[in-house]
Amino acid sequence: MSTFLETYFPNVIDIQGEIVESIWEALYMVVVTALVASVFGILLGITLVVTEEGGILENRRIYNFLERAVNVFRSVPFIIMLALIAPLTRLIVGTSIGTTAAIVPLVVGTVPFYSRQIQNALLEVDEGVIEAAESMGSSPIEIIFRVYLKEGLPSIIRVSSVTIVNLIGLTTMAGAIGGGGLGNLAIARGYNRNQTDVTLVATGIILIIVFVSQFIGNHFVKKTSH
Amino acid sequence: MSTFLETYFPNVIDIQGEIVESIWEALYMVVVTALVASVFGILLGITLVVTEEGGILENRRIYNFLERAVNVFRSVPFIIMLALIAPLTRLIVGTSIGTTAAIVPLVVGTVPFYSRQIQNALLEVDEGVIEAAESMGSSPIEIIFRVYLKEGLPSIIRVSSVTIVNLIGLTTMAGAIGGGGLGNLAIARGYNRNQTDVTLVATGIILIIVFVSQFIGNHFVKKTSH
Amino acid sequence: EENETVRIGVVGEDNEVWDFVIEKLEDEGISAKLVKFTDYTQPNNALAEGEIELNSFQHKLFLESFNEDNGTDLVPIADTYIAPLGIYSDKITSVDEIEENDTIAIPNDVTNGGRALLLLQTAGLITVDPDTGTTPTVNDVTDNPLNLEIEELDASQTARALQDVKASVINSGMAVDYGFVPTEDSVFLEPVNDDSDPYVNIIVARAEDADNEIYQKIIDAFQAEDTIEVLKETSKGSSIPVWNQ
Amino acid sequence: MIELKNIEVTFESEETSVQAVKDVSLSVGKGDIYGIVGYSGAGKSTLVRTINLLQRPTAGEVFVNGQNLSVLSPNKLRNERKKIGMIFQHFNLMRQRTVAGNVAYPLRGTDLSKEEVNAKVEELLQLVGLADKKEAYPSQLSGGQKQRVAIARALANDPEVLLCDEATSSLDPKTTSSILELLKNLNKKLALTIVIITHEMEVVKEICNKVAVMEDGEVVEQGDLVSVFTAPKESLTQEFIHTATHIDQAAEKVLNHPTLLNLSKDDVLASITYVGETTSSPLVASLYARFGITTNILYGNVEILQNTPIGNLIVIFSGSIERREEAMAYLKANHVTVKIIEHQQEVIALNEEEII
Amino acid sequence: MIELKNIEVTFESEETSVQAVKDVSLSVGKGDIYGIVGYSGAGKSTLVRTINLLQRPTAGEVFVNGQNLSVLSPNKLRNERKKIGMIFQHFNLMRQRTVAGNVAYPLRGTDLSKEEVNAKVEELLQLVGLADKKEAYPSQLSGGQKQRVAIARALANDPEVLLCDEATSSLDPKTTSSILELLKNLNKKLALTIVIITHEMEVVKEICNKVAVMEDGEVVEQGDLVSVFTAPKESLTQEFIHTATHIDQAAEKVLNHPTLLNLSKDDVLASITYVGETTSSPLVASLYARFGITTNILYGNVEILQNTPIGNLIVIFSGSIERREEAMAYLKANHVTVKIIEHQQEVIALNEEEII
Ligand SMILES: Nc1ncnc2c1ncn2[C@@H]1O[C@H](COP(=O)(O)OP(=O)(O)OP(=O)(O)O)[C@@H](O)[C@H]1O
Ligand SMILES: Nc1ncnc2c1ncn2[C@@H]1O[C@H](COP(=O)(O)OP(=O)(O)OP(=O)(O)O)[C@@H](O)[C@H]1O
Ligand SMILES: [Mg+2]
Ligand SMILES: [Mg+2]
Repeated sequence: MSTFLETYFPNVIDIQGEIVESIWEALYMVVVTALVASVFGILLGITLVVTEEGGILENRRIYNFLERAVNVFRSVPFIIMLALIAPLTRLIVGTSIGTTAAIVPLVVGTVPFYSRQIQNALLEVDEGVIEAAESMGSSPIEIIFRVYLKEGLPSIIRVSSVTIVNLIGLTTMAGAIGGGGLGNLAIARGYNRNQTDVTLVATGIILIIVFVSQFIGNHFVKKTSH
Repeated sequence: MSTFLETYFPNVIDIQGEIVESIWEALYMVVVTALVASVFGILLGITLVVTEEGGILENRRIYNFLERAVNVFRSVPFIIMLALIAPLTRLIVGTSIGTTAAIVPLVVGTVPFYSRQIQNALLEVDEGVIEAAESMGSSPIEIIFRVYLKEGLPSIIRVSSVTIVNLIGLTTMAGAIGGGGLGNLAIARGYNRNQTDVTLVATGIILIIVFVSQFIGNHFVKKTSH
Repeated sequence: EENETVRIGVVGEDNEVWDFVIEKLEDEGISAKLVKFTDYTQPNNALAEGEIELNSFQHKLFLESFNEDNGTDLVPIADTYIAPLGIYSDKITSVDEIEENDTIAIPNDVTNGGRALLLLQTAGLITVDPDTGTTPTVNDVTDNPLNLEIEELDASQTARALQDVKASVINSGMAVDYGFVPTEDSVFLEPVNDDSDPYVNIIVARAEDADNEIYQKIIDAFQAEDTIEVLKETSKGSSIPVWNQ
Repeated sequence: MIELKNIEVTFESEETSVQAVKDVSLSVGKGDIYGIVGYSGAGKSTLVRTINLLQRPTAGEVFVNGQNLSVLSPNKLRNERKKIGMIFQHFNLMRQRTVAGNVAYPLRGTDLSKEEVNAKVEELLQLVGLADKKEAYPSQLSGGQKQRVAIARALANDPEVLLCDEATSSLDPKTTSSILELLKNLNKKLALTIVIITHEMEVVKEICNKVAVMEDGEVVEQGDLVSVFTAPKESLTQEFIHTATHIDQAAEKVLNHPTLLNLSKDDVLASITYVGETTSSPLVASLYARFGITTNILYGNVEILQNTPIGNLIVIFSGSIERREEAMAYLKANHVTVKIIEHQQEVIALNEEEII
Repeated sequence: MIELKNIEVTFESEETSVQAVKDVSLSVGKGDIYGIVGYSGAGKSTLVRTINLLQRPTAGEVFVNGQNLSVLSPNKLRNERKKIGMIFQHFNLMRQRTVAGNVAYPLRGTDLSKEEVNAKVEELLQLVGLADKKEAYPSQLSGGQKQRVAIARALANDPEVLLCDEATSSLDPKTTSSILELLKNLNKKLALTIVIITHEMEVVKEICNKVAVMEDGEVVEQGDLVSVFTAPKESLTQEFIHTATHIDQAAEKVLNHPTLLNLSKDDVLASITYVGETTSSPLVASLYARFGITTNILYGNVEILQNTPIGNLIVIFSGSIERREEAMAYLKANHVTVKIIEHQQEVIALNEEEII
């Protein structure tokens, strides 16, 4: 076994500790970013849906502003975004480098994407049901929580799976500010230094994380669609 | 005017030609990739939908295989993907570097994402309508073209907008293999050399492309939803 | 302040030398750790903002232009080594074999891009505008007799693209990772001479910390004989220590 | 209770503009069960949807309980809406909630405790006969079951007004009866005001006390049930009532029926309509007793609307022409409407004129 | 034409399992118009959906045109399905196609040229009265209009079999009549076989020649229309027919009616049912002529099913007890069923026993 590893994964053996650390970094970044970004993303996505033409809180001005803001943030290359929001990052986490600091740009990079996905998901909620809720005197807040989020749940989970995978991809770029993580390991250590075994192992672990999150997503989609 | 430009955009003036070239490169990569990826993405997305449990061509084996393949491709960091598929790229365009060569990895990077988006969009097509088509003796092919793609059209356009913006983001990374483009200009020329004016102009042009594609998307969504 | 860990910014993962140095420092009771970046702008930004104490990834020239562009006051506190760029190829063995309309790949980052163009100039392939000093871009090529196509790629790609080009300019570190021995396998290697001074790699600190005693100890640990061994070994002899000259 | 004043609804789209409701004014009193009938596409659903402003009218005003809804703040409008239950033509159930969850929806967020909500839901589901489907999701229900969930939901927070858009259209006669019984009880006990769109004239007859007839966006006739049914002014209303009582089809069928072909010279085919107390006097028997006329009932439909009996018969009178004419006169004197149905060998026409 | 053999359908979900159809065998002949009635949730839709295998039965076999559909290749099954039109309970229209586009859907891909398709669509829309809504999208239609589009679509490629799941449930009586007329014509002209689920007994009476009654997943009674209606064996069927003819409610209403309160000692309340030719003999008149009994019809419903008249009356017989008994005997001899309805001051019961 150990000779097999030594033969085929020579570099991996050298950096076992680093791999474990990268896994933690990756999970840490993904989980924390997902938690934070989901709050903002859902908030923003819902705001887009309800303020859109024909929405329950139709408001052209807010809608146009947010829609454009989302587009602007989605247009800025991530690496530039990193630099642009460094002051914000410093304000929030006290530093603009390292794994924790990476979370801020990751959130900023994920929220616009996620909010668009949420918007698309919620647009599929049956208008008739929204009307029914309105006819029962539900307030916009109630309609959001008790209708949109409830009826749209399977779709929300589906787009969340998509977003998580995108986010995992994004963490790769967190290496630029010393965020570490598996993507960075795969590229900086494995790929750039031509250590194929490291690339393989790191990508393999990413794959496992992706599969697990997709599996969990699928499971919940099944459980929540009726 | 020219002095204003000289004062505030000194570097931009120097590389006017390069900017124009980058725009063409960006548009070329985005348009060609979008065309190719949409064919494969829609094909794959539809295959996922129809082979899924309860789909009109339910087939566990194909579904599981494709679902996993999509996840695998989405898990591999783009820069590694670039290298992995270099032989394929060489096979198709004769070289693995340059703008045209960038299109192959861009397609490979976009298709899995797009197919997931298409899958999510088509899952929202009313089952009752699919049943109605089945009851009229429509073949799977007919159901795909005349029901899924027709009924799902607004959603398809919506997810296509999202994908185009993602693709524009991805082209930034095409710089690694000499693809050029605006994202690369913004980073390699503007950001890395601290030429803020170049960054600003390049990002601004990306923004315009994003806005235009979003606008076109919104327009068609409106036209096609009834 | 004595007990605080010194954070040293580096780019990439080829840090065997620093790993070795840090281990040595530990024995002296100095705690240091590497902060790894993948981007060349961030380590200087981080240093200027006080988020790291030292960085070691750039040559003098890069620092100079960074300070100039950003109005920062970062100073080199020690020279480390020179890692010569080289021209490599799987098709030719001498630059004379480069023909008209050939494609040459060069790195697209600031540290290596301009330097690669100057290397091509040194090799007699092109001429660049002297006014652009040490950081010319492809736009600054004034004479290109062979009408070479100069393709700017990510530093990690120039070696991989060898198949698609006549020759590539490859960082010494990258070349080693790809199994080249720069001194033997390169078609043309950057000469190390007085002109190389701008390309001397350095350890950088904020100006106010230039005289920090702990940093001095770090420098001492780096500029030791046993470091040279590690350096030689990891760079296959291509990196040339410059502190003992 | 409900006052609609000059309501207009126009749907504008790029190419076309459809005027679905045209200058409709209606007034529904507290405790009324107000039926709205009309052809498919007449604008009934659109009109009813203006009552709780789900459809904002293009012009006109809506008053409920004396409040002009159109000018209320969103918050006040919501409070008014809570008092108006609505059953949608397409049910509009929440797919991701169980039957119980759907019915509980309007109850959550009220003062009721969780137990009270559950008890109430249980009771409502019992009332609509779905107690055993409590945990089912809408996708697992039959059409009629969905409709009953919608009914239970609309009744959940004890509304003062109930708007029903074809609330029993997917239900079998037995279930329909029990639902109508339920509505009638609520109407009596709690003075629940009900506006009910329906195409089932049976439903109108069974529970409405007032009725409006819509055609092409307009209300062409309205009034209390009995007068509209017995003395319809508009031809549409007549047609509707006839179609509902199947009198026209019956006549046609009767005419095609073989037994008719051997009518003797002394036989005559007629349709008879009588209203109210007339029914108590044994008409047919009197005709025989007084004039020696035998009456053969071919088709009959006698029903009681709001405690007023209304009869529609197709009969053959047999007797000499003189006695028959005496009999007709007698019937007329007793406020019975008689129409002679002319028929020839093959070509058959229904004489619409009233020949006494 | 259609043979269902021992069909079972069970819906399994995590917690529950619902047996929607239990061992049902049915046979529908070519040219039949086969009605399926039953309570909401009885399994009617599920059963009908097995006919074109939209719902694969858990057990049992489906034969259409002698073909066992369950064993056909997908391709052959599609060809069979093309011959089976279906109208869904929830319409299932395509939202992104216009009315014309929906109706044209089954026609595209056939041999018809574009012009022929257009002409056909035009004709169908004319038939269902929607020619002016050609370019509208489903979201712009009223409930009944959607239903009519679904009807037109189901008829578009001239099916041999038509499955209708509550095809007229959203339509007003007039439109219903015209649609039923259309179906009857197609049935006569093209021997179109029709299976029609409906809760409207009027519809059954109007066009069906056979009928099956479902309860709780089972077919409890089936047969030709007249025999099921006149001699219902199962209590469910009786109940259904009574509810449909409103005879029970009528009796109840009659009993609540004030005029009843002053029945004299010589008056008796009865319900009368007669079938077939009986109707032609002037019953009521004969009773007076022969026995001096006057008959007051309080509620009447005489209808003609498949050319057989069936009468249901609620009457008051007035006359001395002896004469009444003679009269009853006379009626019985003439195959008329008479039930005396007992009633007391306030407490009222409907005596279900047949008293002669
Ligand atoms: N997908 C399903 N999962 C579980 N149960 C179901 C499903 N579909 C139908 N059922 C149940 O099967 C039974 C029969 O349903 P079906 O739709 O056939 O009734 P139906 O006779 O058509 O009633 P209706 O007249 O109300 O339309 C019902 O009790 C229903 O709840
Ligand atoms: N959103 C809309 N856009 C355009 N036209 C519409 C829209 N909604 C309804 N209509 C049209 O308005 C008219 C009235 O529709 P409405 O739904 O009120 O009819 P209805 O009387 O309820 O009919 P039904 O008995 O068939 O349900 C119809 O001709 C319909 O086509
Ligand atoms: Mg309606
Ligand atoms: Mg049904």
